[in-house]
Amino acid sequence: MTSCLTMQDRAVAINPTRSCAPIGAMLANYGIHGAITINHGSQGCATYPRHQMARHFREPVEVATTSLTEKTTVYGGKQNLLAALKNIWERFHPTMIMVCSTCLSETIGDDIPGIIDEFLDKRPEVTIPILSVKTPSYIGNHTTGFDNFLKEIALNLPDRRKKKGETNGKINIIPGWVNPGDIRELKHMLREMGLHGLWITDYSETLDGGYYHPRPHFPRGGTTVEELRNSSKSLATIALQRHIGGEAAHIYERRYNVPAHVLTMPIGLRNTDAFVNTLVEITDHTIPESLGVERARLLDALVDTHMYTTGLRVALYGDPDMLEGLVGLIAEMGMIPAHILTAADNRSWGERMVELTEELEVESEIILKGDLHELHKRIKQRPVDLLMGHSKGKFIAEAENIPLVRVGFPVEDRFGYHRRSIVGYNGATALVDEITNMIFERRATAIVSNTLLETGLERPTDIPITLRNGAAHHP
Amino acid sequence: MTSCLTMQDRAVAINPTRSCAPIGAMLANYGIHGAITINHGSQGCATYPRHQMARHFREPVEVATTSLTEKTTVYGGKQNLLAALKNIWERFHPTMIMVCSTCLSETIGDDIPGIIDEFLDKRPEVTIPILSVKTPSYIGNHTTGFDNFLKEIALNLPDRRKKKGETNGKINIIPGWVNPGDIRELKHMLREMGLHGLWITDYSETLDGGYYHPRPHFPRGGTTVEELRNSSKSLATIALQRHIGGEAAHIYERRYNVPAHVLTMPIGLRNTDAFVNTLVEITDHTIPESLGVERARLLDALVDTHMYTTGLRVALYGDPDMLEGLVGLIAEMGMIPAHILTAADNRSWGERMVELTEELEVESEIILKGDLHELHKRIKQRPVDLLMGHSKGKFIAEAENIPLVRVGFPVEDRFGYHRRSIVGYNGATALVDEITNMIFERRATAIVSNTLLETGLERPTDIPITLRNGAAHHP
Amino acid sequence: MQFKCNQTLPERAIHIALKGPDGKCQRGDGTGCFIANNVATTPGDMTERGCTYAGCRGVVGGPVKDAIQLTHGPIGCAFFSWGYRPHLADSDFHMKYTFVSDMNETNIVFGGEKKLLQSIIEASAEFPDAKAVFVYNTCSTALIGDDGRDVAKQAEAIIGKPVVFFECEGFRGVSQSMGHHVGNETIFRQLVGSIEPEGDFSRSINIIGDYNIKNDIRTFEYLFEALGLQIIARFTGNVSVDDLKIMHKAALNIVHCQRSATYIADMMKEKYGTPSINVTLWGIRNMAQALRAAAAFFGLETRAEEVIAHEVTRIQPYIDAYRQRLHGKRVFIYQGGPRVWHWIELLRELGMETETAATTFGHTDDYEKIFNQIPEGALVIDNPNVPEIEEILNRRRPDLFISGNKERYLAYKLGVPFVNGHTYDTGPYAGFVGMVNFARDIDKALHAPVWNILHQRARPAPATHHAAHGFEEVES
Amino acid sequence: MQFKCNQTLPERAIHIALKGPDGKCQRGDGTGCFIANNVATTPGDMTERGCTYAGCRGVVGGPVKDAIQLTHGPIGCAFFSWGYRPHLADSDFHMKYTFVSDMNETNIVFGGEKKLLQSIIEASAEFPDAKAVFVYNTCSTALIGDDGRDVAKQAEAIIGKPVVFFECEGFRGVSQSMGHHVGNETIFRQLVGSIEPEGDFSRSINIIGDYNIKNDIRTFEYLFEALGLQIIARFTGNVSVDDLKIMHKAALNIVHCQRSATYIADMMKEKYGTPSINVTLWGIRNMAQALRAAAAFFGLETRAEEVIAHEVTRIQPYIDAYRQRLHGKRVFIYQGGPRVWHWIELLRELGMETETAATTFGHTDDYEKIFNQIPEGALVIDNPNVPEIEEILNRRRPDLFISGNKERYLAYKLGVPFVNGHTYDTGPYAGFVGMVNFARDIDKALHAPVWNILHQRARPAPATHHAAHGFEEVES
Repeated sequence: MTSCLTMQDRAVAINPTRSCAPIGAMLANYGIHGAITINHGSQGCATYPRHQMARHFREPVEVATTSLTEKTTVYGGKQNLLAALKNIWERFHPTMIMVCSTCLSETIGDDIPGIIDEFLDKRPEVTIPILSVKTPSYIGNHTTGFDNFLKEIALNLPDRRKKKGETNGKINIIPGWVNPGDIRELKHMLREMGLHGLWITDYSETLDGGYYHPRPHFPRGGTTVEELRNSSKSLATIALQRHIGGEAAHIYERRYNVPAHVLTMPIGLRNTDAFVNTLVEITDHTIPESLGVERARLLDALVDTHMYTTGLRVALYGDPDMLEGLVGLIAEMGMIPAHILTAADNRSWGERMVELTEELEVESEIILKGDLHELHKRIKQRPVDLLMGHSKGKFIAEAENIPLVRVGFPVEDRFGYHRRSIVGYNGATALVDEITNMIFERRATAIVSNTLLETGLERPTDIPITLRNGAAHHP
Repeated sequence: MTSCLTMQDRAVAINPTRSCAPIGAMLANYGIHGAITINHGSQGCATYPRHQMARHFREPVEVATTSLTEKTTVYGGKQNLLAALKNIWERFHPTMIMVCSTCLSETIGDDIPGIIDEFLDKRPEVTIPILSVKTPSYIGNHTTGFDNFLKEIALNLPDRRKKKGETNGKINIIPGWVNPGDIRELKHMLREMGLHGLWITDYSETLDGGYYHPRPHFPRGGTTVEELRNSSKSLATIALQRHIGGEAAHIYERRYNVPAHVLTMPIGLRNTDAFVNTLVEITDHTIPESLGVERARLLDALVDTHMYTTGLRVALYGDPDMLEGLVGLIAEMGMIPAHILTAADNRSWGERMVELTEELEVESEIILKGDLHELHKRIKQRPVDLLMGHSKGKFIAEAENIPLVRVGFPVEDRFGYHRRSIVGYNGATALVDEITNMIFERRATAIVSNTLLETGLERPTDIPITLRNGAAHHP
Repeated sequence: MQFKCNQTLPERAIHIALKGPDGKCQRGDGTGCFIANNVATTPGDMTERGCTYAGCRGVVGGPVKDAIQLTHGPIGCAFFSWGYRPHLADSDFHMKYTFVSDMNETNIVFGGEKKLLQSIIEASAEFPDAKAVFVYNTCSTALIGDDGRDVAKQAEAIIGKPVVFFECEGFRGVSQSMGHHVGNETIFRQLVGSIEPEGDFSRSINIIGDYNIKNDIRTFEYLFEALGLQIIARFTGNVSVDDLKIMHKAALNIVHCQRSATYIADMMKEKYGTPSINVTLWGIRNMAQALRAAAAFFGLETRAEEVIAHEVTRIQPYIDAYRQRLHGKRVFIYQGGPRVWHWIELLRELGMETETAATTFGHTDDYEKIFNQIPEGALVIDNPNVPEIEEILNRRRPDLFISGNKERYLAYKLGVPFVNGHTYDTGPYAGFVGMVNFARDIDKALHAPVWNILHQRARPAPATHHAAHGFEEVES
Repeated sequence: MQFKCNQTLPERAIHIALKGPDGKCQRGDGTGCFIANNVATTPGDMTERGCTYAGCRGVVGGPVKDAIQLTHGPIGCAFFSWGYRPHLADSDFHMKYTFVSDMNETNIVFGGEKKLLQSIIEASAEFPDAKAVFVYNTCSTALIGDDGRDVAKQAEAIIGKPVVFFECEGFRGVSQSMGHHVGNETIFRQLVGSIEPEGDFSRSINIIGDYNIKNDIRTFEYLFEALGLQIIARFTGNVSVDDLKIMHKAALNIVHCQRSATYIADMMKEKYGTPSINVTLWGIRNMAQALRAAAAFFGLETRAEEVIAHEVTRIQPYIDAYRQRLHGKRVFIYQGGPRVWHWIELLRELGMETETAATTFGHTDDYEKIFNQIPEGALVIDNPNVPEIEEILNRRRPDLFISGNKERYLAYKLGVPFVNGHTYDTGPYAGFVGMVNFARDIDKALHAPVWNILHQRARPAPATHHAAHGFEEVES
């Protein structure tokens, strides 16, 4: 059982799985109550991500831009940024401002921290934090912006004055790039364990909000700046995505002596167990019966569905952390993550994935720096039964008539997926249910006696033999 | 805007929506921890419902039968029932036994209560309750068995010795014929309100259980007999289905002075508000912020989806209580419950539905004593955009290429639907999401910018004009 | 051989036996008699048996693809028997419809004959393309004395097509097996031979006793056709009423299920002189043997060897690959009757041994065939009930349990791999190619990673409310 | 006319105006000057504007169905502009692909020309059926001085098909409007007239400035065809590169969007002498007027009246029915530019009045057309930002807000019915039949029962964490 690591070799990207850094910083900033983003760049650098977020979350998404134009490419964007800071402060009185850069402002070389300092010097009444985050589109991808923002939070917001042994009794949780529904599921788990999380950050309500009249000045929910200041006094930090928040967790450890736990995204049984066990380890709290029941129900779902899922080949694409978590559940379902494609150019992750898939006894091809056109071509060569990833895979799904299980960001062609959870025992059970139903819908028009009805008689040559836990073998 | 009430006029039933009484009693009895059902009849009367429940819940379903044969049709089934009682008692030591009758035992005229008394007289060591429920298939349908069982519980189990003012501080909740996921959602609501429910009965875990090693002697969960004995001391009884548990609630009021509240099944905003407000009324507890957020999120989902759902015509079929609840949500979504079909021969319910739909400003045809063949014919005459009901509607869905939103019992051609909830604010939001996604999948292969992409150019004559809140009008 | 769960049910001992070192049956009561079978179930023992109606409507009558399936009785029997048994057919009508005279209390008091007659007429009018109406009687309509046979006759005259009345009320007999007999006999008497077609039927056969679960028939009918034989009727699976009417013309009957169908062959032999052969159409050796036997009858031996060689060559690599993965696994088969002994050899071809065997309604001849094939020390149990099955799964821990849908979730709760032998997981399982499906399903069941996960320490494990079953090893 | 939200942004006053009783513009700063427009956005004012790249790639270049749409820049611009604008076409390639030279940090430091060249060659090789490569420049590649124009020339020589380079870097101009111009001009200069086909084009037309949102073009092209006219090119919507190459042959240009397309008509007039007419293709009167104008040009007046009468007869009953339901409703339209004035008349045909009008990038001529049509007292606002829109929706409470996807959810949070005028809810909206769609969507938006539910007391209502926006009525 050997997996392999390949890298896409093409200059042009065709149908990328990834977008660019500013949207990550904007999304993360939405998890802070009353915080406003200023995007320092062209208007499109704010408008495009707003559009994209509105399509996924179906919520108003409000982000300011410094509206740079030709002139600023000659004279620099300082005046625009100063004006934007002034206008945002005076008009909204936010609790925090985050300024993220763009290709444009980075390339013209604006000193954003310096401009912010100048603004603050002139306006002593402005006591809110103003953070800057480097997010040019040409470095990394959308996850980079999220991660960079988390590092800035960890470096700048927590209170360094901490008495020896002083604690707020909370646990910093950095969920990473997830959905509001995921954060709610994690909150549920902590609540069941009698623990208090300090969420870095929490857009579970700001980006999945209700209808309130009158509309609140800032969206309900989000972690407050005060909480973030207090986060240096937490018992520990748990980062649930290595590449989004992992470094921030380590900053908490180094600077504030808050122990860091960087885990695999808790998708599936084993990964969720690791999260729960980490909570136990940190707090000595016992695992409540309620979580045990949820875990047992996930086991039951895995047992009940294994005859439908075992041996199915799946193509996964998206961000490394989600893929790493998903592979756990895929393997627990007996499926083969045949193609695992990410846009990231991250060889060490790729090598870890090779090891992980081999440990899980599945044979995978891990593709780095890949795009969806590449995935499509590979699927044509080595077909799969199922696709998992964000909405942009729909073109492959339609062309090849393969069901697409929508996970990740963006899901823009379905409704309410931001409310769903794929983490924790409940999230995994829901995903098992959904995947099984997709198989039911596509592979069998009629389901009889709970068993799958294949429409045609399969000829032996069509039948791959499932070896070990999955890899197909044609004799 | 006028609705109308019609009655199917045919001797033969073709593709019925309903099954027979014993399965209802068996299902309800599964909600009592450690209780065992003895079906007094042919072996098939136990085996068929076991099959059906296993297909829906994907759990082992264990029910005993008295295995009546030709001989017993001549000599009566007494010896078989006595033997069954003995064997069940000695082998399992259940906490309770429920004996339900069948066509066979009713027609031969076995005196089941008398036989039980005879058994108890001979076996003084048997101190558990042994209830009998009349469930011949030729009276009513599957809901009748459930309801009759609830009445027997209300009549026989609660402790009549109650001091004046004595209370257990709990609220009896009779959910009716729902799914385990529905009961869990109701429990969640009570928990958020700081209230304690006494569930009559609770199969949320017994029929959606986890994997435990070793396997418990009886499935985990269920209301205990002790709790049911104590149910006469509750603050109030809330029955959430009029026809399943409504009379039991009134028995609690009459015999034990526990006030009865018989509500519409809490599907959709208005119906859930009524449930929450009843809880407030009974207990003076305030509505917690968490439920307010869930409610606001449902409102948000209704607003966000109304452009996709307004004016769509839906055909609903199933049991009266679920239909009555569903119509609320359907109307809140701006859809037209064009055909509402039930197998029940219940004119007063039909007349209430006419009033209700007119109050909701939708034009419906309510069909009593109907079957799915009738529904199919009416849909051919007056087409709909969506079907809602249990799995047996799949044949219409396939023939007419109409999406089927699976609700009710049984859902045997999909996986994990018993885990879902359609009640409460969260249940309604999930249903709004699911219905919307079904529309997305069928009516538009590509979704662009969150708006529906019609595949063809509609000619004016194909476009009905939506009048008031829905009814179609072709000029 | 005692079961802990049977301490209060000593009468179960005679239904449980081991195969001794001498190949003989060692019965649970120590008497040395052969295993007891085909007797009424002990009331309340949690039997898995069904009723006669189920056997007749579900197994035998149901597969006839162009008959209206009308239950005379209350709603439940018709609802529960509707569309869940995957006896497939190439028909848009088949399995999608269930009809019922829908007896209510008034009908039970005043009689249901009128309503039955009207139901037949209405059903026939709604579906004029149907070729017959099959009417199944139920407990209550039998008890109140409705004369369904007479109503059927009246109806036949009115609608002008056969109305076949099955006296399959649920309380008859000791299990669903009685229903198979009622179904077979009734169809034979009322339909077979009712038309005398022209033509040369000298190379024609019927398949009797295969119910086309998940299209099983498609795995072997092309093989018989490859021999040059014509199949007239499949009794009953993917079969039309018209096929049944002329099946007496066949030159040979191929009998598959020898529990439900041998006497149909016997009756045809008696009435029409049709010879028959008993075959097993599951497994490589058995399927080959069946083709050889049919070929021998018609003098087509050479062609048979060609067909067999071609097919076996196709599938042998798969079988070999699966055998490597399945070798040495111990199986518990629990089926209705004959499938148990049909499959012992097939499983052995996959390297697996049947260590426990049970039937719902097997007769002495079935158990004899089972005893002949199982290894020493194997356990046999007649009409096992839920606690017995649970005890077997817990104590003997078979690597694989082959049973039906009701038992699936019990096996799962006990962590035992399971394949559905009644309706198959992803069938068909018959013939040569079906065996690859069967092997693949067994492989999926055995090697799904979930079993490893289950066996890991369940952490976090909630406190259980109540004590677990106290099954202990009891000296056997 | 002052906005509470603009207390700290006095410079916004000149972008806000009322239509006074004399029909004149009463500007927010009290000067009586005409409403300010087409100027740079105040930084940080929460503008809704996009960038030049978006206007060029998304609106004008994107609809060309057989061109490879290649962004020269980092990944984000290509990802975000991929497949969300429903400018449909009869093509399996169109909208499903986005291409990008995927600049990384090294490319930004050392230049991206090589990678761009390689990207064009690779893309063309992957999709040999594509008829051209459209290359869109972005901020960073412009700033580092990549000579994309030269690369395009080299690439053209290598791949043997047109490579069209658009200088549409996001920072150019004050809004996406600049992108429309760049797109139009570049296509015109590089493609139009590059082939001289044979044939009789005396009864041919082009549609210019309609981007085929949700197949709008399908609602009116059959009408022009019914006059006997042939459509050569749709500039740009469901159009192929080859159509564009020969569009200069048309006898007449029909110009729809008069913001983005008039000067294309002017350039064609100048270079090829092609006459043009400006039309509005939304609404009954406008659509009829457009057909009459085209017919007049070709001398087809009688046929035009027949076509119009036939179509209007079909849809009038629907329009009448909707007008009854929509009569008297007050609308806030906020669109990019011309749609605002295109639709005022259409809404009036449905009985509705536009009481607030705003554009993202309208110029003086657009605002003049708006002022001409709106009623006295109506509010006009240029380049409105989020707080301004929120204040309008809260204070003026229009019955309907017609805007784009970003604003949809703001309207919903404020309980205001909304129709998406940019990409339509369930379009097309143009032509006669499209107007029925439009009316139906407006009707759905206005009459959905959810609005009644919202206005019920929100019970249970959670305590809000923070105070609500303190908008008060400010004297206007």
